[in-house]
Amino acid sequence: MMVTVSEVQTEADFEEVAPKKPWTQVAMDLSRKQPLGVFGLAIVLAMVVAAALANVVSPFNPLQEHFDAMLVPPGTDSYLLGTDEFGRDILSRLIYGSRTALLVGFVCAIVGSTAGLVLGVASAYFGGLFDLILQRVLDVFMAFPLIILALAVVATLGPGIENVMIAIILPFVPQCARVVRSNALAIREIPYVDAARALGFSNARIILRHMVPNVMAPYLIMLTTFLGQAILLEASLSFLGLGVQDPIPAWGLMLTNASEFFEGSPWVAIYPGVAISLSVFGFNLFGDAVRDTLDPKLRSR
Amino acid sequence: MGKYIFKRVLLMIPTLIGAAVLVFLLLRMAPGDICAVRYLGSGLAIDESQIELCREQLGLNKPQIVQFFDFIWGYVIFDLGDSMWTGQPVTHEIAIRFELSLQIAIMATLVATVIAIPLGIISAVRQNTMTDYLVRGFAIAGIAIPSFWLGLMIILGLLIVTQSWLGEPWMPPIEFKSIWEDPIHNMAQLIWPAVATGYRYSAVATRMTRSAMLEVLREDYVRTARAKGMVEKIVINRHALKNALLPVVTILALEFAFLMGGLVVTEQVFNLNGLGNLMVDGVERQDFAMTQNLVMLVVIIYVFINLLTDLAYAWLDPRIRYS
Amino acid sequence: MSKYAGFAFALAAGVGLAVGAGGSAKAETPKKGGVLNFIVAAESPSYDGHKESTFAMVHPTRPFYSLLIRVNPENPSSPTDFQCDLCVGGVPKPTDGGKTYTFKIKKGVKFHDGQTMTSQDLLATYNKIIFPPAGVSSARKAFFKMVDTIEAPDDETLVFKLKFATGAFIPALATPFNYTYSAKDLKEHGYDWHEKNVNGTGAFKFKEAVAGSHVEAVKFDGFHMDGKPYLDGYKALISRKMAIRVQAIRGDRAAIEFRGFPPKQRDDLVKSLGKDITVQESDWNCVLLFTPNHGRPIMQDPRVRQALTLAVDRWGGSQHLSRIAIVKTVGGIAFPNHPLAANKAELVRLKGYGTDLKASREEAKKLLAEAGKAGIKFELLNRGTDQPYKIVGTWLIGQWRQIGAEVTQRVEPSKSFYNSLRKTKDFDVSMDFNCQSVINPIVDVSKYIGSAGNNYGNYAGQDQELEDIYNQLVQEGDEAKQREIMRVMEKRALSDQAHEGITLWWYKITPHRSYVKGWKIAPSHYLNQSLDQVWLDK
Amino acid sequence: MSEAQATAGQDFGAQFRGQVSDEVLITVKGLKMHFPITEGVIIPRKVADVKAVDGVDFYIRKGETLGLVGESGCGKTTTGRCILRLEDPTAGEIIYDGKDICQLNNNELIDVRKKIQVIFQDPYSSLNPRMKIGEIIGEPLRVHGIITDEAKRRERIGYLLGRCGLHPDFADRYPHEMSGGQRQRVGIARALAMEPEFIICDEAVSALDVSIQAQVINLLEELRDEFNLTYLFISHDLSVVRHICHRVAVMYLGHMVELSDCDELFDHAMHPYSQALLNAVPIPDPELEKTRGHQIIKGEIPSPINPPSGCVFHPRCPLAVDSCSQKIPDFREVRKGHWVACTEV
Repeated sequence: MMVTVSEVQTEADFEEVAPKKPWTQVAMDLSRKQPLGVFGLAIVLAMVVAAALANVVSPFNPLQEHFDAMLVPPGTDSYLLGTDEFGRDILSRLIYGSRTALLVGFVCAIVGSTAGLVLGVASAYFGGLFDLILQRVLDVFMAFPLIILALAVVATLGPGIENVMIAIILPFVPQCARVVRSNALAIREIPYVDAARALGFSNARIILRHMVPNVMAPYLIMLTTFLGQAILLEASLSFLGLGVQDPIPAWGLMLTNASEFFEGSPWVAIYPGVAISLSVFGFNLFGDAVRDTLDPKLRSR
Repeated sequence: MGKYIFKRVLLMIPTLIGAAVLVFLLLRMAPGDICAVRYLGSGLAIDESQIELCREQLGLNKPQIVQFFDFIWGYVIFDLGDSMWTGQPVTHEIAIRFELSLQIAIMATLVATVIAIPLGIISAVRQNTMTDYLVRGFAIAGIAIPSFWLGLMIILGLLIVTQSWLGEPWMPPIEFKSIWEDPIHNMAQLIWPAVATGYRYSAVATRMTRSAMLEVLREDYVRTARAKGMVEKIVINRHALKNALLPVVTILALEFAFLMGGLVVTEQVFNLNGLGNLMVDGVERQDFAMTQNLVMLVVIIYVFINLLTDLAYAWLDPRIRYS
Repeated sequence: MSKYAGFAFALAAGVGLAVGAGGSAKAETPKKGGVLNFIVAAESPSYDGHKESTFAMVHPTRPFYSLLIRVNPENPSSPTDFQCDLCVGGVPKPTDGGKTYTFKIKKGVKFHDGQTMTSQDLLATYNKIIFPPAGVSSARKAFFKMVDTIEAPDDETLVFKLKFATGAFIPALATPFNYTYSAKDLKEHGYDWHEKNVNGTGAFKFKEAVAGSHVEAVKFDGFHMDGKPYLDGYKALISRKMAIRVQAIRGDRAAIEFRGFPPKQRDDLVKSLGKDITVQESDWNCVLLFTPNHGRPIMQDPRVRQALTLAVDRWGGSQHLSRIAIVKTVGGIAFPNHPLAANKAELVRLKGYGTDLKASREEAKKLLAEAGKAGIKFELLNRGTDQPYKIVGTWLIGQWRQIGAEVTQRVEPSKSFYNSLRKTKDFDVSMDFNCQSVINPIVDVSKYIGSAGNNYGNYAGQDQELEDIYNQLVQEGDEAKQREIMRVMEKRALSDQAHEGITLWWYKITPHRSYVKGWKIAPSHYLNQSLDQVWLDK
Repeated sequence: MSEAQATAGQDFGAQFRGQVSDEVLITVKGLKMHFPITEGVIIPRKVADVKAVDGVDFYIRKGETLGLVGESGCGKTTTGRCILRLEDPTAGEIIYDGKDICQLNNNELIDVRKKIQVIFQDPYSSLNPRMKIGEIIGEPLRVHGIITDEAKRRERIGYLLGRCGLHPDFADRYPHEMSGGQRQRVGIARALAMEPEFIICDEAVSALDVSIQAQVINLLEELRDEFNLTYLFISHDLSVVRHICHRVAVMYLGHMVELSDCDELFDHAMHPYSQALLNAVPIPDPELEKTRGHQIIKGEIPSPINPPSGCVFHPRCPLAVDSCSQKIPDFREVRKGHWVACTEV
């Protein structure tokens, strides 16, 4: 009659977990299932490597002006991609610029989506008046097109990289909070949250330990979407003269400066634009693969 | 349905009030002074009293709260006030630019629709084939390439191509003429920005068409239609497309709303005298009257189009009304 | 004025290096007809010349109006060659010890609406400019501090009585903003009417304007100069982006942009259009400076400020930057080539103007070390305008890097730039500029004294010696002595105290379609814009 | 244990029931839980109430297992959630250890929560999928400082797993690597970790396969005896209830209609609703089943938003008389320990 420990143990033996595949196998499977995603990841990794090793791989100091070689076309002397109006090597500036792009991309995406995550989960967990007010506040922020809100914020705070990042993060927060909240609302109804409450855990613990880890899928999807968007927004704001400022190397800034010289010297505009497009392309491909893997139904623009 | 519409319209009120407060606060917190820009920008020595006089005439020395209620009261009595820069009524300034922005938005929508729907369908029907990958690559590239950079490249291409073909460089016209007045002039100017923004826009719409089609193609009724031996083309046209179109139309509508005021950078590249340009000017000059109202106009368009798409969803899918 | 006459001739030949066909216009007979399209880089808030101060107002509206006197359109590069516009004969000599100027007014001058212009209109105009009623804007009231009274004893006479004799009066009268309005308009429509309405005696009549896009004008048949204007009309197109303005010239959407293009754009245009492009160039009465904020502890030590100016390679910069930015000439505080300006031999004695760059930079490093500020770190505040601010700013940072200074740049749009400069004074070193219309060095150099309204260095009251030198300069009547005092002031402001660091003077480059004739470049983008003498060779 | 034995547990029920003392552990008095329905877009306002629990009284003695039965939606789960303070009751008292649980603030509540635990119905959703089994069981031990030493805690987790019939190595597994029955054992182990006095089993076995059900029920009984636990056993499965419970309470539409000893209720149900409920239970013997007359309750369950007046059961009651629609029947003790809310019995 009585079930013994040993009995159950045998039951458990039946359900051995499948052995972990070697990572090469995982990578192969992934590239077969998500070829575009792997391609995107490769671009992102290349960028990360370029940024990390910028001082090793750059042929020149990105700040060094060469007044004897101003606006020379690609291939002149050792300037592979030519120089800008101060005779600074474009390739070196592009390589160093990937640091700025990655900084803006990752900081904005991570801070924006994490803030959205906390707000969204808290809103779903506490419900009531807090949720109601937060929802209305988010509605207000969502009523602005992304670029308009970012423009207004950076106009208020003033140009510069920190302010641009704030201006980009701000519109991201409500977007992520909205998506996370709807997921968290469903999770709030799942008994393990009740179990945690019955165990007498604090609200903070329940939110952080029990709800947050379970809305990781939408969170990661939003995060990867934001990566590319942040880089694009930074480029747009820079083009309006509100972003990163000389002499710091940054792609958007290079494009801004180029807008004055690009007719006679097209390379000053072409390469930074290609760098921006390629990196956003990579981030988007990677993000799409993440989305497909985590939740094929979750769509976002 | 009536109740649902009422509810959604009612929900717009706090959103718009909140947006008005936010816009006001953001703009007023910004450092700077339109009068300083007006008198000091040229570098000429100007009396400080001139700047004070200018502030007084524009009402900038009134307490902020009074200025806020003046701003809100303007909406109540349908008087948006005058631009602080030109002194012209804000409505007049906006009206001048509205036609251009509207036309670009419409043209870009046409470009996007013509490209996006066929591509999205092909991509979905041939999921995971080379065609699909190419279309998806095209679409993701469209989202990745900044429209303003594409614009620069278009201009560059135009100059190079016309110089080598015609011997004389050709440029699109600088000033806007209405399509009714001079269609050739109009098109020669606006086709380029429409293409530059239309590409990004079509990329967004292609992705949406593809995923909506994929979802619909998995549904039972499509499978049933196929099982009944219907010709594939009819299945797609009659059954799948019709049902996949709703999210596509939504995305088109939202992008349209965005184009009406969000083209702040592309308009710079093409020297378009549109709403986006007006916004950048307003922000740069600290023209509160102009910027406040312009941002509110964009927000209203945005919220209103959002409302329309929500209503369209609710009308087609009764479940939404009760959730 | 006569004391400048000899110089004027020399300058006309020397400064206004008109390249290409522009200079030879005299030989040809003007053709009539055609519409001139030109580009303006910004949009003016209003059409009221008395109120505004931007070239974006001058370019589209100056042809609507006449001035009492103006810079000679045939010789605009001269700082002293003025001619009568609404008066008869030459510019009158002062009487009463230089304190009374009596103008004979031209008869039969018509306003666009048919009114006849008399001295009463000029009286009303100048009363509005010099003695505006409370609440009425007049941007250049301060230019006329010397004026005591204005009278119009009859319809053909206008008399200015001054409080003291000064050479600054005639240049102030020739300021291109002093549009002549009708007394009747001012009386009937009020002082704000001209902000949005046009009724002048100029060569062109207002036709239409679209905000943010263009201003269109047609020929005024009743213009008071016989046979003029040659053009049927003009259209001023507004375009904010430099690239577009260049493209417009290239694609012949417009024939000229009067403010000017950077050198690179000039080269591109010449390369692509060849002889269809004519380039006129001139020194420009604008100078770009960097202003250390004396309110910041790190900038209080004169040795630090001297080090900053010593680091700057002005002679090399003149060569390099003149290929990418609208700056060129190395100069002191006065407009280069003006009789009162320093020559090269005088300049090289100033700190930072030496020809031995290495020695200068060594000295700079030594000064920094002595001041205990080796490897100084600070922020350069700059204005968010590409030409020439941002280019020169970036260049300056590169120069400072050579003496071990680590400098970041904070670029702000005009609105907050001025806020930081004037109100919050939140900057270490700022880009600054001095840009005037009619060349008038004695007035223009007031910028460098701490008490001046447009001085942002925060050293008011800290350098009485400099203030005294300037007061001496203003009161000195003799030109040779003026020049001496000017040198003393220059040395004190730029070298001994290094209150301000002058970078380079601007350089105006106006490439235009070769078919535009009769327009001559002036040393200021405010001057010579009446367009009555311009014609098209098509 | 065979399937037939498990479902026909009544044959064996009594012999497994542990010792019940006379000491009352928990008393519920006049418990009401109304959920407001709000309307209004910008400022919500209450327009109606869902009366999920509308005046329920009972007590549970130490060591006793009280079954709470009724159709879904009758308020039995809500009653359990109120005791756990997962809901804030609208009215009533829940006296535990001489304190009213409803009045406790968050800090005071923690002490009570250590003593009252819960086992949920769905083993798939009651465990956090992102945590390992060891963490799930160990978390309360750590958070409440019951065992602060890491090694000792692991030992305790191993013991709890073993006691609930799982190998201690399961501590390093994730829930998705386990079967439903195994997960439910984890749920039990988690409840036990706090060393509670009182466990609410909310449909604790309903979601399990019948064979596993029996194992888990046996485990619950063993644990009750071993740790001297008290259970509130919420279930809609009458056969399981008969197997494990000392006393049974029947709920209908937020009201308690009958409460008595288990055998008494199964043999002599008095309330017409209880009778109908019992009648609906199939008898495993097909011959017997055929001869049995089914009494089917007419009509639908009324909405708890707008419950019927008087006796809430009257619209469906075969015994209903006119007065039933006006007078709310008292919950009266008809025999010793047998309470019924009906005027007609």
